[in-house]
Order: sequence, then structure tokens, then C-alpha cells
Amino acid sequence: MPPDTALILGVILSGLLMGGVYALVSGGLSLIWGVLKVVNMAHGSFLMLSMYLVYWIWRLTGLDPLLTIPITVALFFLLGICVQKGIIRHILEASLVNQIFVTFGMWMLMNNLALMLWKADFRTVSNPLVSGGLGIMGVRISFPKLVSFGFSILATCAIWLFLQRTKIGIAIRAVAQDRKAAWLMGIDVDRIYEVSFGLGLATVGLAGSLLANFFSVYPYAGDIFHIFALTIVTLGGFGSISGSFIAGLIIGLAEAVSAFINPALKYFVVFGIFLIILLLKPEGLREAL
Amino acid sequence: MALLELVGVTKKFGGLIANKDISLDISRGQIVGLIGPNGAGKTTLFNVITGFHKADDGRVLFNGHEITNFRPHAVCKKGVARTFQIVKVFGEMTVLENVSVGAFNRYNSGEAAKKKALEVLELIQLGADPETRASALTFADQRKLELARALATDPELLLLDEMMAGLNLTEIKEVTNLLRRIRDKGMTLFVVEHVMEAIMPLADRVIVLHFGEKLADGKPSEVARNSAVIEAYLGEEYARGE
Amino acid sequence: MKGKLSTIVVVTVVLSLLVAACAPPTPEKVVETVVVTKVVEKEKPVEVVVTPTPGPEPEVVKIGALYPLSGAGAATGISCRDGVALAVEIINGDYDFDLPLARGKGLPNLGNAQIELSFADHAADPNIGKEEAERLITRENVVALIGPYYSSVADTASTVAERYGIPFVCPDAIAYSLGERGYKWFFRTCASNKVYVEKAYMEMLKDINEKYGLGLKTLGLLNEETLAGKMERDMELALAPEYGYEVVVDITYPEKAPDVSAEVAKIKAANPDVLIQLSYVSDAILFHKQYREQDWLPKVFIVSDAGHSDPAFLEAVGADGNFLLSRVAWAADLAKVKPMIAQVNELFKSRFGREFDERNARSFTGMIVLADAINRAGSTQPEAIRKALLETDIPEKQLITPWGVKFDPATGENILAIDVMAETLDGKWVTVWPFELAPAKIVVPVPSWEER
Amino acid sequence: MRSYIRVIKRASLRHIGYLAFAMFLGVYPLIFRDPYFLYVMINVLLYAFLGEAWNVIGGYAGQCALGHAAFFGLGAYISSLLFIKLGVSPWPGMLIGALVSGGVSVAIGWPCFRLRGAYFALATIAFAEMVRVLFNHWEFVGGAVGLRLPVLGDSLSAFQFRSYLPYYCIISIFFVLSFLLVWKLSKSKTGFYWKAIKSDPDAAESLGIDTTKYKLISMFISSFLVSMGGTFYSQLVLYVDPTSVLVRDLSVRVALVAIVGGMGTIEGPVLGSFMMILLSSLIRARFGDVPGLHLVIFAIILVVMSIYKPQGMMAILEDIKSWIERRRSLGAA
Repeated sequence: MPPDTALILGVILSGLLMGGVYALVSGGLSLIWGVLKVVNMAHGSFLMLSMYLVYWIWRLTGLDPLLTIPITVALFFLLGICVQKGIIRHILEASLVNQIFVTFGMWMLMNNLALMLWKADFRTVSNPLVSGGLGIMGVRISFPKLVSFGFSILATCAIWLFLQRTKIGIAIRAVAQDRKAAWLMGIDVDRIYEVSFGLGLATVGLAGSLLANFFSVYPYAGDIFHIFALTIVTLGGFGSISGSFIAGLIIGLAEAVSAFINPALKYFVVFGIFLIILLLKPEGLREAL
Repeated sequence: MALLELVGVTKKFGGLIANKDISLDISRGQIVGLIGPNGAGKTTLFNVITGFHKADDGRVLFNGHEITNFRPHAVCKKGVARTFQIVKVFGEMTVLENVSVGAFNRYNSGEAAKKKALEVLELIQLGADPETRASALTFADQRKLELARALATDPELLLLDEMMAGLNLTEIKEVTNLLRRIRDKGMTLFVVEHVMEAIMPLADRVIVLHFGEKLADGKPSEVARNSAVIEAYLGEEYARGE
Repeated sequence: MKGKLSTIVVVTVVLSLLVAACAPPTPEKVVETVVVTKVVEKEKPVEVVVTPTPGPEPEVVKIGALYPLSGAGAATGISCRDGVALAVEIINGDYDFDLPLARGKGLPNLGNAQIELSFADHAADPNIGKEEAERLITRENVVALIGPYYSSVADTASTVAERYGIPFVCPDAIAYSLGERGYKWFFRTCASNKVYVEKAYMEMLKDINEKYGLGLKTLGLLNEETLAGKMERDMELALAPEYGYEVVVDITYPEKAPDVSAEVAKIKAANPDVLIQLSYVSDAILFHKQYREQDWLPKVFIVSDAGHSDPAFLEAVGADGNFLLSRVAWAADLAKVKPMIAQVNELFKSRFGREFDERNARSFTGMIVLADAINRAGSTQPEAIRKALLETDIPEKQLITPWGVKFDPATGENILAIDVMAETLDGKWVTVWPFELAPAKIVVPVPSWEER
Repeated sequence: MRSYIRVIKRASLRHIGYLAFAMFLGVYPLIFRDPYFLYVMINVLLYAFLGEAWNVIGGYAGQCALGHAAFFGLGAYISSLLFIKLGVSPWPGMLIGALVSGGVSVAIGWPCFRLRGAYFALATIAFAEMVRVLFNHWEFVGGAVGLRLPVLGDSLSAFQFRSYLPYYCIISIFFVLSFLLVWKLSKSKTGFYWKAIKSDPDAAESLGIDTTKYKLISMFISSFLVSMGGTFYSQLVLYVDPTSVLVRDLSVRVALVAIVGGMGTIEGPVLGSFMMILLSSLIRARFGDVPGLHLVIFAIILVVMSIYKPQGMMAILEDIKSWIERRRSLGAA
């Protein structure tokens, strides 16, 4: 395998793998946005919190990030329910501006609380269970990203099945389609909101455990993932889990390829794609799937 | 020359044909009723005339000018005002402000618009205090407010979409007299209505739509006896039983 | 009626403003104005106002420390703040260190006056930096300012200090343009990027080529897209041809990115002999993991004193972080030559629970130099402090840094500030250049991943 | 007639408030001679001005535009570039910058206004981020290092002053002009049309309102004013770089001031700015060394306010006023 093609293949592959992680984070945002019709501007900060949780568990008990998955998923599911009960419930009827600014407020609150409590230092899990990489015919594959990709596929399928097959899943999709009609059909809409928000944050909990393998955590770690998630959810069409997954791969690929061409402008490309999708096809890929 | 003329207007939503090749004309000073069972395409026709929907085929002429597929605000500027099936008043604004918004269609200064608004409110005899918020009004008053707002744009043709729906008998009588008063001041009315007792005595002419097609067009009394109309409304057995 | 009333309101507003605006320029705590004679840039001579603070020597000397304590630069700001705090603790207390003013409490020439620090957070925002500088000078009545790590904030805050005639000691901002504004009250203890890129990086590479004959010809530049990154890159691009290097890859990447594999692939494709990288801690860690995953390393790897010198970097990458060359103001291995280095490190660890590092060292030294000048001035009179600063001549052995401090009157730059280079050998920074000074032997070229 | 008396009585209370505020503006620099207090008040008034500008599009026209940092940055950069490279005085530079920003805002606004609700907000965020990345890598404007304006001491033509008093007067006049402009607009046809569009776009369209045109007007006015604010900032701080004039935080802060104060009211942004910006300066002064504290308090106010009092401080004042009136009428009866 001539070095250049191996290199480019490596870039494409790592772009896709990274896209898997972005898709997982976006899946949660897409669910919340689709069901509750609330754009959660604090989604990135929840990811930061879950990364801190994984770091502190590892720091205090030595438990490897991958083993913390059940804990983070469960805890963040509960956190989702509390946040929905405590804050989001009040703003469901509010105007769009108020909704966006409540979530902006939560983003500011969490980032700066983290800064106050744990200072701004960079904390990394050193020598996690899964690290390093291997080369097949010169193409480099990173283990942590491969594992994360695997988990995000599993999680996306799990959510997809949950939504398609289980009673609650169907209820969630009904509420997403038409809240009032679902209400009339005897669905306890408030409980569905709590479950949806909980599920949305559970994916963030999982993503935190995966990212801790190769990403250091600091109070503003979540912000960049949040911008990617917004782009992906718009491309994938809010509320569509499969749409978000494919859109995640596309954005991961776009980021990697544009970075290979000119790293300085890779965000320009990502935001450019975001703007073009918004202008041409606001409903995103949802129709296509 | 007809005030409003529709020529072969067709509107499809995917497979469903909401309006199929509808042609009609309305001359100045008339009250024309548009009736038909639910889903006959009445509101769709209104939306096509006022530019909220794009006509797939056919032409819409107003005072001889082509207004097919004009944007709603351009249609209003030409002189066609409308109300909505579901009341759309500006909730946080006061009654006076709501009507002033309509008045600004013809007047630029705040004062002139306010004067016009007060005039229209006098005509409509809306009981409520001009300073109360629109959201605080009763359902019937909100409908009257929406009518007043449309009138304030100084239209020549007024499209009313189920004004009587949800009103009690006294309110229906009030609105009917109101429409007559408006017509007597030279306004032309094109009214979609379900409440037969209200529309039949009021309308000079009635057009019946059925499954998106024009079924009948004539005096209320003729239309009432037309077998096709009865069948469409009440089913075959009534139609035959003449 | 309502319309008329509102016009009255407007008239009163405009009137009252005009009264306020043209009120006689209030003396604003100003006595005489001194015009700076020497003008370097095309700027008009900057009128400098001198604020008198008469009265007996106060038993407390207030100094303002301006650092980014929130926002993007918080990690750096807090560690700079800790460095300054430690220096003040040593000065105020009685410590048996070779440092000036360590022995004996407070400032002897000012009746053992204690130094009191008032901290301010500029959050890396030039506007807030200006506001906080105003507050420290006019509300907290500080006699001098220290900080602010960010060159953009250093620009605006030092302009405020210049206007009031308050000494501004900058131990950590690197923009060389700061020294070229002809300011009278601006002093910088650390090397500017023009100095260290040329005097440290390029000279060292020349020595390596001569001594080890590696034939280093191609250069790779990898900088984050921040102010510091751009300034260093511009300097490297300017000097590379002079020293006979061809720049084969020049990457400016968005900082704090989630993934950098594409950038590393691009560098690997260009395969430069020497790579000079300036990154923040999180990016530094990400890049290093990618180098390992993509199995690539340059022959000589220079890292600028930013993310890589943060202890969190070596902690995260462990042994992979070896064989990196960086300019240092703090090398623990010199403790054998200078005992106080170990003493300061121990005291810092006991107070802040982590290793003393680069940024602590720079701001610590800046504070020592400032305190020493105030002590020599024997008063809190700004002009006296300024004269003392100009007369500063502290040799390297009396400081924890490998360079001494002596200011050039025209630019306020520390002419002795020529950084030494250190290399990470089995997890610790060890001074390796200039070769004649260095206790340890430099390891070049960088061993590949397999050889480790 | 009863209603008209109440209108006049309520209005006079409002005017007493304006008069009091006007006197405060005029007297403040005489009392607080200290430059620090002047500088804090300059920032408060700058954000009141920016908040009032954003209020035009966010409060009145009801479009949640979250990309106004781009226009603030454009204003700052254009006037500075004209001054540094061509020696053009910042005063005309400010107008040129404002016109360019207005033009750009209309160019980007036109396609974006087809979007509804959250998508419009996201499009504006994406646009502003693209501008920031572009300026961060554009050599001509100094890239990440930004632009440094030469310090020339007192010179009106160079819009630079040694003391902060002239800055204070300029920003006060800017603010008063923006206040009057918004006041005039809210009473005019445009203001009514904006409120109609915000309340129900379809109904507005059916009443002859070209909603796209009026949204573009609100976009133009708001970005024109925000761009003027950008020029004022660059002349005050004399340093312009992408991380201080083009960041998303600025777009949020500009909107936040209007929202917490009370969107769609003329006095809202003033209240919001005095509360939030003054508060953050005071907290920063008092607890300077506790990292991030002022932003935590900021955030708590925002969340609590948005949930329990979405209409902002103005609504609270209205409640207090009606409570007083009720008490007075009870007392009288």
C-alpha cells in the first residue's frame, strides 16, 4: 500500500470513527429536540460533566473508563429526569427565545461551576484499558476510537430498537409527532418527557465514558462537541436517531478531510455545511430515511 | 366586469386533488356563500385566492388584474382581505392596536391609522374597551375583532372563513346583521359557511363545492332543491325522495 | 401632550451631558505632566501623568496582579497567580533562600512593610483587562501591576498603567511588539518571541547541526490558531530562511479540537526533520497520542513553553513525552547547582499540592524583581520604583531562572533573558543547551517509537 | 373616557422614570469622578445600547438572532482598518462599517428568514462562527493577533481621548439616540408591523405586511447599531482581536441584556444592562479571585428569570406598579 493512499485511508477511517462518537452525542440532542421540541444548548456541558464523573471515578477508585459505562449511563438517565422535572418542564410552553436562553443559562452555570469546583486544570485518564493503535498495511487505526465507534453503533441500534419495539418507545415517537393527540390517547406525556430527556442524557453519559479514553477533560471540554452536535442533528433532521448517526459520519468525515487539506479552515467547512443544509433543507435527511 | 374571477383553478396536495378546475366569478356588492361538506376544498380555495397556497393550474383575476400566486401581502394590497377559520388575533396587542395594524395597510401615520381603526370599531360596534388585550376578549368578540382588522385594510372584497362557527344563535344574528351593514356600505363578501340558517337568507348567490369540484352555483333557493347538492350533503335516498 | 413631555426629557438629557462633558477637566489625582521624549513608533508623544502618593512609608505595599482566572485561559492564569502568591509569601516571611528579600520579613528599606496582593480576573478579554487595571490603580491604589500572560490584555492594561505612571512588570506575555511602543513604565522579565525563537531555537539547531551533523534542513511548524501561536509562527517563518531551513509544512489548527488525526497525517506526509509545536495542554496530549498512533516523530522535536510544560501533559502521556526540547525558565535538575530551586519547589508543593512549573517560575521571578526594585527604591513613589527597576541587575544565581534580569531603558525588555533549552529525559525536564552550561547531555535525534 | 385618564396617569409615571434616568446620566460623571466608575458605567451604557439594538430584532420583530457578534466585530474591524491603513478618521469609518454590516446582515438575513424558529437562531450562530474563523486566519486583518490602534492621546478626529469623560458622553448620546429611535419606531407603522409579525406571521401577511421586508428592516437597523457599538469598543480599548469582538459569548450577552431586562419594551435593555453588566463588574471587583463566580451568578439569574418571569425585569416592575396602584386604590376606597 503506497504511503500516501495509506495515509489518506487512515484519515478517512479516523474521520468516520470520530463521526461515530459525534453521532452518539448528537443522538441524545436529537431525541430531546425531536420529542420536547427544545434545543438543548447545554448538551455539551452535560458531556463535560459525564467526563468529569468518569475521571473522578477513575481517580478515586481506579476503575477504567470503559467499566464506568453502566454507572454513567444510569446516573445520567436519572440526572435527565431531574433536569426535566426541575427546569425544562417549566419552559415547554415558553417562547423560543426563553427556551434557548434557559439552556444557555444552564450551559453557563455548569461550565463555570466546574471551573469553580475543579479549577481549570486539564485532567486525563492515563493508560486506560484501551489505548494506542495498530497498523494494517500501513493504515493506522486507533483502538480507543474503534471501541467508541463500536459502542456508539450499539447504543444507536439499542435506542432505535427501543423506539420501534417497546411500548414506551412508541409512546415517545407518538409524543414527538403530536403531543396533544398522544395525550388524548392516554399517554402520560410528562413521564414520556422525563424518559426522553433521561435517554438523551444517558447517551451523553455513555459518550463521556468513551471520550475519557482519549480526551482530557476541563470545564469547557463540551463546547466543541455541542457545536458539532447541532450541525449533525440539523443535517440528520431532529428526532431521527438513524438520521443523526449517518449525519455524524458525514460530519466526522468532512472534518477529517477538510483538516487534511487545510486545518485552519476545518471549522469553516463544518459551519459552511451547517448553513447550507439549513438554507436548502431545514428538515434534514429525515425525509430521505 | 366581475370583481373576482377564477379560471380553472386546480390545487393538488400530493395525490389529493383539493380543488379541481374551479371557475367562478363574483361581481361587486354581492354576498356569495361557499358551502360544501367538510374536506370539500373550501378553505384551500380561499388560501389559493389569498396566496397562502400556490395554485397548480388556472388563474385568479381581481378587477381584471392577474393576482395568481401573488404573495398574501400583495393580494391584500390589491384589495382582498380575509379572516381565518381558526381565529388569529394578535394576543398581546390591544384591540385598538390590532385594528390599527390593519389600518396601516392604507395609512402611514400612526394618528391616521388610529382614526381609521376607531371608525371601523364604531361600525362593528365591538363592545370591548379598545385598550383591553385581544387575548382577554370572548370568542365571538375575537371573531369580530378579526373582521374589524380585515375591514381596516380598506378592501373591496372580504373573504370570511366560517365566521359563524361556534357562535350561539343571538351571536349569529348579530354577525348576520353586521355583514348586511358592511355589504350596504358597498363591500363584496365571499363567505365560507356551514351554518345554513345563517348563510341561506344572507347570500345573494351560493356556490357548492364537493370533493374539490364545483357542484352548483345559483340562488340559495335553487341550490337547496338541486338533487346533486342534496345527495352530496344528505346521501342518495334523500336526493331521490324529492 | 405626551409627545411634548418626552421632548423636554430629551433636552434635559442632552443639556446635562454637555454640562458634564465640558466641565473643566477635573484634576483626576494629577499633578504635573511629563512628556516622554523618545518616540519609537509613529505615535504622538504619549503624555504621562504622575500621581503623587505622599505620606510616610505605609506598613503595607499593595501590588495588583492581573491574570485570566475565568474563561479560556483560566488554567494558565491560576498557575501564574500561584507563582506570584508564593513569591510574596517568601518575601513577607523569613525564609533561608538565596533569593533577594527571602531572608527577613517584608521589605527592609520600607520598615519591613508587607506586600499585599490584590488579584483581578481579566478572562483574556482586553476590555475587562483595561477595566480591572483602572480599578486596581484608582480604587485599590496599587503601587505597581504584574501580569497578565495574554499579550492582547498586556497591550491595553499597560496603556492604562502608562497613563497613570504606574510600573507594569510583565513576566509572561511574549509579543515582541509590546516592547516597541516606547512605553516608560512597561518592563518585561521574560524573553519576547523574537528573542527566544532566534536566540534559543535557531541557535540550538545550529549547534546541534554542527556538533551532531544531523543535516537538519526541513522545518515543520505546528501552532494553535491563537495570538501566541500566530506570533511564534510569524517569527519562525521569518527566521527559517536566514538559518537555511525550508518550511515544508505550516499548520495553524483550531485549538481545543476533538480530533487531530488529519493534522498529524498531513505532518507525517511532509515528514519535516524538525517540528516546532505550540499547543495548549489538551491539544498537546491529543497530538502526542496521534504521533504514537500514526507512528511518526521528527528528528528534533521543539515544543514551545505552553501546554507541554504543564505537568498535566507529562502526567497524561508518561514516557511517550520523552525527548522533547523546550525553552525553560525553570529546570528542576539545576537544583544541584542552585539549592533554592528545590526549596522553592518543596514550598510550592506544600502550598498548592502540585509541582512547580514553567509559568509559576516566570511570574514568581517577575514578582521577586518587582519587590526587589521597590525595596531598593525605599519608597512607594512610582518614579522612584521606575528608577530602581531601571537599575535592576540581578545575576542568574540569585534567581530560580537560568537567566538574570537587567532592563534596556528604551524598551523595558530584559536583555539577559536568553532561555536555555531543556529536554524531557525519563519524565523530567533536564537542561541540555547551551551545551557548555548543561549538566546533562542532549539526546538527538529523537528515538523512534520502536526504540523506546 | 375612563381609559384615557389612566393612560395619561400611567404615561406620566413612565416619563418621570425617563426624566430621572436622564438626570442620572447627566449627574453621574460629576459625582463619580473616579475613572474606574466611569469605565464601568461606559461598559454598562455600551451594553444598554447594544441591548437596545438587539431588542429591535429580538424583542420587537421576534426573530431570535444569535449572530450579532459578527456585526459588532465587522464594525470594530472596518473602522480600525480604515484608520490604521488609510488614516480615515473613525467617525466616517464608523458609518462605513455600519453600512457594510447592515448590508451583510440583509444579505445573510434574506435566505435565513425563510427558516422558522430554532433553525433561524442556529443559522445566525453558524454565520457568526464562520466570520470568526475567517478573521482568525486572514492575514490582512492581523489574524489571531488582531489589530492594535496607535495611542494618540486626545484627538476628537481620531475618536481617542485620554480621560474617559468624553467616551462617557459619546456612549450616553449613542444610547439616548438608540432609545429615542426605538421609541419612535415602536410608535410607528414599522413598530406595529413588527409586533404583528412577532405575534402571528400569517395573520400579519394577510393584512398586507410584507413580513420578509420588515424582518430585513429590523435586521438592518439592529446590525447597523451593533456595528456602531463595535467601532466605539475599538476606539475605547484600542485593541481588536477575534477572541474579543467576534465570539459567541458576545452574541449571547447582547441578547441576554435585552431578554433579562424585558424584550419588546423600550426600557428593557437598560434595566437588563444595569442589572447584569453592572452586577458582573461589581462581583468581579469584590470576588475577583474566585474564578467564574460572576458567571455562575449571571447564569442563575438567567435561568430563574427565564422560567418564572419570561417577560423580564419590566414585567416585575409592572407587577410592582400595579401592586402599588391596587394598594393605593384600596387605601382610597
